[in-house]
Amino acid sequence: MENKNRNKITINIGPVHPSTHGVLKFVVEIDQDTIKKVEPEIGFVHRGVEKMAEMKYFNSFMPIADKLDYISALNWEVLYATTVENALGITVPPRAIYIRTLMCEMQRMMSHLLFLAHMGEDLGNTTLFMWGFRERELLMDLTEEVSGGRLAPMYVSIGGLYYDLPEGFSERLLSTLNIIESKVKNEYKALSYENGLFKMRMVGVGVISKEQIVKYGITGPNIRASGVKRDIRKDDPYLAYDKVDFDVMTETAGDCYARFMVRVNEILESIKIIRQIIKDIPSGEVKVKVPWIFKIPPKYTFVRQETPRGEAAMYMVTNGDQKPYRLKIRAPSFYTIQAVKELFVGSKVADLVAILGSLDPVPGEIDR
Amino acid sequence: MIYDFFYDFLAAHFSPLLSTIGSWLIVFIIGGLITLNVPIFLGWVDRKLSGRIQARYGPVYTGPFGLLQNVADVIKLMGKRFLTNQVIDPLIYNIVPIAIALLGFFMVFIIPWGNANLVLLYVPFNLLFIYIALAVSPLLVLLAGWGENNKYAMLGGFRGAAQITTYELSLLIVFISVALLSGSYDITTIAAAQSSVWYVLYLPITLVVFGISSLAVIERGPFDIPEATQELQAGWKIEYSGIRYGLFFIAEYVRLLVISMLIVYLFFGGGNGLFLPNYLWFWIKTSIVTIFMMSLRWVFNRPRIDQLINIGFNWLLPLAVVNLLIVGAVMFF
Amino acid sequence: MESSDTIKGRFPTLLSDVVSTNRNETIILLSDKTKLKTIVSEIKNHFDILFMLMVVDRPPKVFEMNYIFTSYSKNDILTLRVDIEHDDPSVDSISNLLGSADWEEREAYDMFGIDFKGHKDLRRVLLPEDWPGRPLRKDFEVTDEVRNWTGLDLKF
Amino acid sequence: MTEEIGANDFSYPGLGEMIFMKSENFIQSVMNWGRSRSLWPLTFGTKCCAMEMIPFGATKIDADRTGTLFVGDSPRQADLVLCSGTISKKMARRLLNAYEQMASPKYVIAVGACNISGGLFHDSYNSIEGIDRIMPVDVYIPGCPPRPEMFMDAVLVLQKLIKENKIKRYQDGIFGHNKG
Repeated sequence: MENKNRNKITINIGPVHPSTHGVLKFVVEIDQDTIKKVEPEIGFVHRGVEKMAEMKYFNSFMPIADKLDYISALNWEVLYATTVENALGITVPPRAIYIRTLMCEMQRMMSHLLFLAHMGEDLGNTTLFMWGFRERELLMDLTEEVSGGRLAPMYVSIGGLYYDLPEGFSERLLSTLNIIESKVKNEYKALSYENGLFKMRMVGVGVISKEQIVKYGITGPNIRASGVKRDIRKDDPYLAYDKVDFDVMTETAGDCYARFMVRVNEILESIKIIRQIIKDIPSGEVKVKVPWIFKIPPKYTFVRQETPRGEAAMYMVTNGDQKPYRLKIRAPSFYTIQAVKELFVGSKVADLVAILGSLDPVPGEIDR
Repeated sequence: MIYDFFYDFLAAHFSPLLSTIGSWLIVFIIGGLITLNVPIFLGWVDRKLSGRIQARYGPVYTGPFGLLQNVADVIKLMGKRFLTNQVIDPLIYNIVPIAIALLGFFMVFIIPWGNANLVLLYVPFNLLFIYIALAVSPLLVLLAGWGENNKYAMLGGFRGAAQITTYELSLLIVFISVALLSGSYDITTIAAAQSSVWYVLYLPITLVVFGISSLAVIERGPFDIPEATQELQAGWKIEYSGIRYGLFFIAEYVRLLVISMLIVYLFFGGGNGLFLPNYLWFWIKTSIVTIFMMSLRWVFNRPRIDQLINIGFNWLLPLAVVNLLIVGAVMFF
Repeated sequence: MESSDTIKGRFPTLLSDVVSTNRNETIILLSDKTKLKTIVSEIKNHFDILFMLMVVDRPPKVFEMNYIFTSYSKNDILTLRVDIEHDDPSVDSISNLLGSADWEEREAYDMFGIDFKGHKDLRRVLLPEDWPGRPLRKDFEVTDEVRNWTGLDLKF
Repeated sequence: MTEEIGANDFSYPGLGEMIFMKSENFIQSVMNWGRSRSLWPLTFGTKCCAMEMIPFGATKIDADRTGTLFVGDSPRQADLVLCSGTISKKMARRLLNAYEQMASPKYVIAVGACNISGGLFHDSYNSIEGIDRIMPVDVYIPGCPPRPEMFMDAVLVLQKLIKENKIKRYQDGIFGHNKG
């Protein structure tokens, strides 16, 4: 018994690994197949976004805000635009607010569909992966139709939107929503959340307790899966979320399966929101005229919103210059990924993949 | 028996020694060609099938219907430079892919191809020989994981050894129950014994046990845990590049085909059927079974290794044993 | 904002009010950085998590530390602002009180070189350990030399 | 002067040399055909472009049509680096490592503005301004991020380059990779 470490192996998972969702690295100490210790390592796509914000005009930062979380780019565009608008003290026309809400929800659906697809891929089911992308492509095409871009739309401008919605967009969107709703309710059900093998891998794995949530400051769907009913959209409404009727989806178990189901339900809930918005979208302008280069007086501006990954926030310090003095970005995944130190311990190597996938981290926003 | 056919043909013209050598040579060449072509063709079927399931096309541009796609893959793999880390065990590292490919060749050699006469070399008890060829693989997997000197490979090797060892037990018991029912370890005799009733009606549970165990033994389908791409990148194959990696495809697809043929022989009456000739029936059944076994990979996710071993020891093995006991009791009384 | 009033009521000499323009936000200013842990352990009774930690470099005098606290049950946001000297950038770590401060403090150490006393694992988090410079300080210039460096000589 | 000895002599290829040359050309073209038709990528995705690389392999574009099979395995089995996304200074060493672990012949596609010139993050302190500073690149895909169709286009261009033996690194020798 003097050589206790004889069975321990240290393996590096990442940064280039099929299932780390980008470039994350975990130094994992395993005993046989059980994980004993995890040390996450981040920063592989650190681009110095906060420094670049200090170097750029307010408007010029928008494409970079796009690429913070490249899976839900529009949410971050809206967040950044709202921050600057609040600092400037301008109000956005109601039509623009409604369209922003609509686009945010579309982006949320795309992000969650990508999550479902990746969950399938992580567990070795390539078909779920492909099908998830098939449905995501439909929404991608609509985003492209609206904005001209697929992943980085650059649709939201400071003061509103760059363009109005195209002709006949709402009909196409509604028919797409019907397709996605039926696919999620039927095909995905058979392949994933009612499938025995799928449940075997997901149920009871990687349970996040309420203490861990508070300890690491996790937000978003991950805590709603643990029974914490917290959603900025409902609790502290922004955009047009106080004018639509929707439920905050919660589960109680807190395991991978609950996190999967929260996202599935949120897709259906987003469909509900979009249908309401299309019904009572007001007409009018979509943009207030804001000059390209402007100055903001010394001010502290704080805005938080709910992105598909949790509560994102921007704290902007201005000093009367044409550029922000400091822009601090709160990326929800940055806090979520800290929790793996506890979540992975005691599970198998195969569970690492499932748990990490169900947390839905995005290295782009973790590293900024 | 193709060997005997060629021997008789050659013996009419040449001396016995020469015709022995000659017919061995011919049989080896035929077997080698089949071994090489099975993965090329089945790999194409696999890629097309996965494409169709996943709402894509699969290979299209290389050759008609993409048929030459895997030929291109083989040519590319042959043209790759040999590259590995510096601390491998060269003997073990190099022997494993060759041994695995040779086992595939061995199975091609002794399995009847739809007819008692269409076998390259007749050996008695060929069911047992095929079992041996399937069951020796945990050793090779473990050796590969060791010889590559890579932690991922070693984890994959351990996983593979555990998984295959678990499932080849139930596989053996399935073979024994079928042999008990038919009174023979010869594949064609077993098939011929089902001329009136297929064994799938007697032993439906055994068929399920066989299907799951065989997929686990050949590391195919949802049970590709030792080489799980998303967890271990390529598991015990991780350090192999070039044609050494290509040799694993031979093993994968030949064993898949052999498993499908065994299902037809043991449970679906081999070539027995109405109206159509024997070999046609056999190949129709084999195609259906092969495509079914292939498509399992694309609709299920893979379980965890401990779950798989639990299922193997707690469910499949007892089921197989109970089935064996029932068959034995029925045959005895 | 009863909770922030309670906190201010407990430490009337240390804390002073700053007007905030943001919705739901209360900003309180802490005059003595050595009392940070005391204040934070009081804040912890009212707020759940450290939402974010913003460091503002205001040369030549101070680093302005903004600790933003929120909770899961209410919408209130509390910003605790404390200035630390530019020459001696050190402050008590609160990572053993609030777990989410762990990486935030490492990031502040990474980007500004602020020394968090009592942090059990104060390493760089985003940049490699041997990366030269503290990039988010105002005196850090993105020169051609920095941009052209490929980083191939970095240790792992 | 030594190399000019015999310059004026009458010389012609012998029969063996002709057979050898012909067969060399033939083998080379067959190898190049096989290589061009079977480009298994190492999906080195770090950022946004990686999110467009996945649709390239998924249903709508379907990389498998051209034989670009996403085996997703280790670098040992890959032929093509699809380097998509910003490469930071911390990542550069790892990218080079992955490239060095691949068996020759190996090809590189630099995806997106960040990998061509630094793109949006060209003035950042922590990004590499184009990966051709650290490794050879065969095909560049512009865009920020490029559409999935452009990945397909790049693969087709690379196939053409390989088929016509235009990759300079691998032009010599009977198997065409003496320099790799």
